[in-house]
Amino acid sequence: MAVMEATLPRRLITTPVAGPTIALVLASLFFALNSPQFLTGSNFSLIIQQVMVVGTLAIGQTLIILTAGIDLACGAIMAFGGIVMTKLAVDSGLPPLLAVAAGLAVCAGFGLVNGLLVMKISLPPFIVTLGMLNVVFALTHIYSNEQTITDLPPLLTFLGQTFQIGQTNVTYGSLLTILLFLLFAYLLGSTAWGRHVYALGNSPEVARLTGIRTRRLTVGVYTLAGLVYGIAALLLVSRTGVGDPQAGQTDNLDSITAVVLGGTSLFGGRGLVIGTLVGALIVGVFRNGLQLMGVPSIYQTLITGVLVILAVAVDQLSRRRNR
Amino acid sequence: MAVMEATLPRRLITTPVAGPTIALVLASLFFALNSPQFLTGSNFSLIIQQVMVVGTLAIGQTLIILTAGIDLACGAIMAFGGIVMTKLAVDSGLPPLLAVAAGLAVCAGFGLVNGLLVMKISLPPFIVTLGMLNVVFALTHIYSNEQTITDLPPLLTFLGQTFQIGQTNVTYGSLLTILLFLLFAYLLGSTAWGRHVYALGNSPEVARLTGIRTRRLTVGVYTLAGLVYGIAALLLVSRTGVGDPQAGQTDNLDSITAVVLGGTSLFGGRGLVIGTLVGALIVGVFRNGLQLMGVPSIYQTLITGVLVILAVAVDQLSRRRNR
Amino acid sequence: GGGGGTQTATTTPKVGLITKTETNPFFVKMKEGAQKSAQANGLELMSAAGKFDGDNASQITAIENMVAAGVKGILITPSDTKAIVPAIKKARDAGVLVIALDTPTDPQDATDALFATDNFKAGELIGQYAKAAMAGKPAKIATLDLAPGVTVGQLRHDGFLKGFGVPAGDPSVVCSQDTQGDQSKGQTAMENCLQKAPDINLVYTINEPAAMGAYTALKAKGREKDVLIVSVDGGCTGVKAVQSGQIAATSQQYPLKMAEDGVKAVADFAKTGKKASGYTDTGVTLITDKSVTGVEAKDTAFGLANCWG
Amino acid sequence: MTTPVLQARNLVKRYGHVTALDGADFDLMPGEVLAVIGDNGAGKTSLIKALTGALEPDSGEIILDGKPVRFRSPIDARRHGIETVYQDLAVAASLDIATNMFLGREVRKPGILGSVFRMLDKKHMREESAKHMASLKIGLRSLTQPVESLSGGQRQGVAVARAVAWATHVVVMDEPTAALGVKESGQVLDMIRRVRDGGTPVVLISHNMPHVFEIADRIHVQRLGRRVAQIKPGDHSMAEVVAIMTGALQVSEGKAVVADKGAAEAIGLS
Amino acid sequence: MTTPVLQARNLVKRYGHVTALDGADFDLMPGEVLAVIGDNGAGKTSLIKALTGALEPDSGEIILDGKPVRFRSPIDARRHGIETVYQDLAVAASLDIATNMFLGREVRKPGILGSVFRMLDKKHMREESAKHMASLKIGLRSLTQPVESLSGGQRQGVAVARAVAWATHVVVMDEPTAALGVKESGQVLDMIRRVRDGGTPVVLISHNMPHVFEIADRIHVQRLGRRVAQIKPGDHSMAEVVAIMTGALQVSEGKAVVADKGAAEAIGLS
Ligand SMILES: Nc1ncnc2c1ncn2[C@@H]1O[C@H](COP(=O)(O)OP(=O)(O)OP(=O)(O)O)[C@@H](O)[C@H]1O
Ligand SMILES: Nc1ncnc2c1ncn2[C@@H]1O[C@H](COP(=O)(O)OP(=O)(O)OP(=O)(O)O)[C@@H](O)[C@H]1O
Ligand SMILES: O[C@@H]1[C@@H](O)[C@@H](O)CO[C@H]1O
Ligand SMILES: [Mg+2]
Ligand SMILES: [Mg+2]
Repeated sequence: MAVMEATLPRRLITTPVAGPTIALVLASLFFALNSPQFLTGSNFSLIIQQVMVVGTLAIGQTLIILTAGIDLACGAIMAFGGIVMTKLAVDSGLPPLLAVAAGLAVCAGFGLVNGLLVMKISLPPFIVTLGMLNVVFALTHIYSNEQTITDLPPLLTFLGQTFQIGQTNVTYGSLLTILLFLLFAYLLGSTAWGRHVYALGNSPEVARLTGIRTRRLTVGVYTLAGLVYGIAALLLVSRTGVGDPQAGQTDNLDSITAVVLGGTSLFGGRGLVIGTLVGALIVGVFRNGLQLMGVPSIYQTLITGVLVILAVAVDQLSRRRNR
Repeated sequence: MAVMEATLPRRLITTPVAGPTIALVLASLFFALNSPQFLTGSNFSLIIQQVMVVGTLAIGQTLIILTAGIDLACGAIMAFGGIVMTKLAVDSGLPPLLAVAAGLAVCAGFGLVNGLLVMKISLPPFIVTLGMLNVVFALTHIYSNEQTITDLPPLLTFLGQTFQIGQTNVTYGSLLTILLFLLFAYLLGSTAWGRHVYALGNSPEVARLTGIRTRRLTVGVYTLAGLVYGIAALLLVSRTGVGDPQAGQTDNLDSITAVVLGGTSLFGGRGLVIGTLVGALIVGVFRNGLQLMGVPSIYQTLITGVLVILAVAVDQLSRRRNR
Repeated sequence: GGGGGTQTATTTPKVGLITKTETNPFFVKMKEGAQKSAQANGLELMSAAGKFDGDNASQITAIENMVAAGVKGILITPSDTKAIVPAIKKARDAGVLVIALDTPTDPQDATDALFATDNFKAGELIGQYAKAAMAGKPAKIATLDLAPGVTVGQLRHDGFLKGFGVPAGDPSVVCSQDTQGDQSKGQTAMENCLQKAPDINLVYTINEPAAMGAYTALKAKGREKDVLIVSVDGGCTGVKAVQSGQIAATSQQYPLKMAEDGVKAVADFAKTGKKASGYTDTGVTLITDKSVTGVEAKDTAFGLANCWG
Repeated sequence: MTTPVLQARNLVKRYGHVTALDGADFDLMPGEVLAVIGDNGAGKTSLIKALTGALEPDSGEIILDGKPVRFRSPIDARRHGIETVYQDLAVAASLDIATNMFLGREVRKPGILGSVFRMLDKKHMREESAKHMASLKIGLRSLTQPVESLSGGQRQGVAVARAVAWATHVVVMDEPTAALGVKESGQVLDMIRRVRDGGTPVVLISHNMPHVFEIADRIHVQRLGRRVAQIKPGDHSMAEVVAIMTGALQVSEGKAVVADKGAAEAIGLS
Repeated sequence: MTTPVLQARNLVKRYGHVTALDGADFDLMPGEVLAVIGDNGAGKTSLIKALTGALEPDSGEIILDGKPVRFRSPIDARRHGIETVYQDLAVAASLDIATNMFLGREVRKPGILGSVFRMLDKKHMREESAKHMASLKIGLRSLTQPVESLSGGQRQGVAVARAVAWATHVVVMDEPTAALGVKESGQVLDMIRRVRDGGTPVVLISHNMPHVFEIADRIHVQRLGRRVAQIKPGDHSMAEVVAIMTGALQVSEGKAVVADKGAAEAIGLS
């Protein structure tokens, strides 16, 4: 019996990231033709800075969606994490490193709670995180007392600093985001843990019977996602230079948008984290490009909506043809 | 072979509405003990007025969730419908009745588009309505030009008028909402169409093979839901007395919350629309009761979140025990 | 309905405060002020807020619940200046004193009284200031606005243009973006504006968080020294930013005063049955350490002494 | 010569690269039990789906009682009295037995309640269901329990009962006994016999050769998307039939001919 | 007397009102193929799930090679070399064949890449999978295609191949041929024989009596949550075994005794 590998061109077509990538390239081309400022290194650096927070959130979101879950609370958790870091560092005078660690731990903690509720009582993730969204939102405002926290120690804003690549200033935060994407692409694609996440998303029962510790894995995925939200919180804090209780309110759905645009299936078990990066960039490129063209913000919302539907529709239709 | 009916007490326990109803009664008791103004006819009339908009939206949401769909755009569609009705009646001077009809038609139209996208290209409802949320939101702001529309003709505010039952003033809108719930309870429970909705939610393929026109049914359900959102728009307009482009932004998730609290499964095929009424009332009773007790609104958010998780968790755990 | 206000004979009279959101220091301060004043005047304070700026439905619900709870008076910062009017009318018909704070209703006489900043004037002041500070340099203006359809934002924007002496739609305004008054959105908006028109030299911002976002974006480009940022609010964080030169000038408003005066008016009503009326301008002061001739201003020492948040 | 009840000529159905039906013919005679057998993927399910309106073939003809018909949906086929128990896709889990029995053909209350208010006659449907279940000797505690609470065998029983209850022309069953125990399988085979004895022909897809030989009047052998043979169980041994199915033997003019010598030897023929 | 490889004593498992296992015993001897038969709902799946760690019994004892063991999860059982093909729950649909073969026991690259970076050795796993599939004569176009693109038979083949590849002690299969055609079923039966001949005992749940009589060395008859008989296929006719299974006959001291006269007559015994 001959074992053949799928040929490269075939794999390119069948990979779920092909569609989004083509969309990204086309959009970039369009804006490059319509706005002279678009196709510059500094503008790309900017776009990455602008999507890095949502993009990082969307890494955690991807993990959860791959297990056939969903997280409506990721932005809220991030906001809380940001307040914890900055408030502890500024108001309580904790050493910055400790404050950051505490913020990360709190985010991971919320992830853990989500995971336990999903796993122990087998509640639908949609409901758990819908409830959590309200809870964490309220806690953020109660804990922060609505105060924006300023005058942050340098460690908390370090990721907002830049270094030069050629002519272009790049923030350390952008670099960290890219590295995180690569890390998770590796973990999902080349380790046993990654395989197990996909298997879990395909069918928890099959995964369990195969000997995968699905309960531990589920809780682990949610906790890890929480930790990633914590990193997003640090990125947010270092980008804006403040701890802002109002942050992240639109990021819950925006992160899902990025994952979906990136070709990952909401039913779990199918998709790539690199697709999520592409998805986040698509949104960022459109928002930036339209703004450079002088299109009012409300049209950006309109176009994002059309884009979400279109991207998935084209993907669906092309798959149908390929069958 | 003896055919037995399930006994009444058993049916009461197994009906998915039992849990929510008990929760509603307990909450009401709690507030009655803690606030002298709570247990009055006028206050109950108020609570119904306050939940009627979300409640009516949640009727449409229930239909869609029963087919294993979800609608993230219902509040946005309602807002657009409200603007259409009021703008046509006030700015364009259309006869009020026609303006209302146009608003209803527009809402039904959006529902139709959702349904067609779900059915024709078999896109996940989550994504279709996530995209639609952005699209309709933007359209509302573009069409309304951000202007709140006032000085409505009487027909548009008629449902806000009251009539007396005993000592208590009840709005015609409240009455309409209750009637809508009864109507849909009837349609879902006692007509072939209702059976087909449940069958579709169980498995579209089984439903199709059974001879149900699933494509038509799907599109019909989304369109009907859109029409119901249109009625919600009229209720909103008559309650607030204005056309407000900012309306409905939290109602998308709030309506899902009502459905979930009412014991309907997000996986489709299981649940009762009367449960949704109970779910909406739970949220309304908490908001009203806490307010009467003088609890700040941020705690209401907190409690709503806890409630959502708790309600579903208790439901889940009790089912597990009953097995 | 009706007569809700009559059943409170035995208990302390109640006053309600309804703010636009609960997620803005401005309103937090306002609530704190109201709380203190309520205690001082022997009232019990109930508070509520919308879920987001522009959330009319929640404010209506809050009015109804407060009337049901038997409040004597309601203080409200209307999220939607027109849309709230019918609900206010019902409350007033039930005998409740309704006072608008911060933002007037439309029409203004839909409430018994109004205690507020003149937002148009607040914008005008920073517009005039900017005009003088630019000293004839050709201006390239970015406006970082609030959100579609919220009147305070519109009034400040219009006032700014009037004060600066340019008509709406003037080509010197090279970039306009909504920020929801949010710092990170303000930053993104500014970044993109700079990308579009790198030579922007004047930034109008709806409030100080947006201004700080703009500053962060400018700093990243090394432009923070040669771009003038003007803003509105006068929160303590904002005044400190003026002091350190990040913001050139801001129009300070006085939410504590709005709240105190409002509660006081309700207390009077409860005691004497006399209703407050008309518009009380709670004042607005231009705060800057680099004053210009022709525009009256106070320095940041004054600003810090009178700031909120 | 009697006219076949249901015929197909040259049916073709492709899914992308896969050809599920490659010019398949089909003939069902009045009053017979016709077994359709074939390897996994031979196109049995696709064939009967095409015959019952569940899929539209790319080309080919379907003939009912000698007249060409076209089924655009399962409803079309049902209207002609063709009832089907589909493989793995039998019942709506959260609905009760009576509802499942009447799904898609609900009975409304008489009078204005039914015609204007479209109210279902639940009592009538429950009683009718009870009768049907009883006549097939399917024992159930309650007709109002959701079918998801039934065992696999009982669930299959509901699906079969429904098909039998409604069929006026043809009953088609796709592996109705695959998940069933010996006793339950026996009951289903009994039902099939009873239906046939009532004059309704039955098409039965099965991988279970003993069942097929026990009950079939004729066997349609499907292979690689086509009918490769029509035989009578009595004319061939089980081993021969299996050999035909797997391509080791070929049938020409009603006689088996060795096609693949090695294969035929391996299974002990020739 | 030889020690049984795997034993169970008095297993009980309840789901609410339903008693799936009601004091079930079980004995598997070295090197044998043991068929487990019984009606739908007799508790066969529950029994083997308990034996393989997929469910924890409420009470009762499991004995491996004469020593009591307790399996808290399928992993525990796998560690003891017990491999299972579960009914309906065999493979992860979107993952490829090689990944499925190694799911839960992935092989890492040698050296630091594997130990520190935990990198999978995909090439190795693919080659190993290819070997296993080839040795079971399962023909596949590509090992990198997702299993959802395979036919039911091929999918089952992957599941069986995986179990056979890893089992060092016992292979358990719950209705592995239920959805398979005659040819594919034959292949699976061949595999079972090969495994047994390699010295590993096999537990086979099946409703297909001819298969059972063809391959089983012994038969465990499950009824109402208990083992009601252990018999040798040669000692009883198929009809007798079916009668035992349905409760018409009872076995005492190795001999069949009529329990339900009417039932026994109905099936042509007595
Ligand atoms: N919806 C579909 N999409 C793609 N391929 C399909 C689809 N349905 C069937 N096929 C393919 O068509 C071929 C015939 O399938 P079919 O289900 O008709 O076979 P079968 O004889 O019923 O097999 P089995 O005995 O396993 O039920 C198979 O190769 C199958 O993979
Ligand atoms: N998870 C579960 N929850 C509730 N009841 C269950 C569950 N699993 C099995 N049962 C019940 O336990 C009994 C035994 O089921 P089991 O699956 O072990 O039978 P089986 O002999 O394998 O049947 P089949 O031949 O149909 O596969 C049945 O009545 C079944 O309904
Ligand atoms: O800063 C403004 C305040 O002045 C108040 O008007 C409410 O909205 C905020 O954004
Ligand atoms: Mg088939
Ligand atoms: Mg079983």
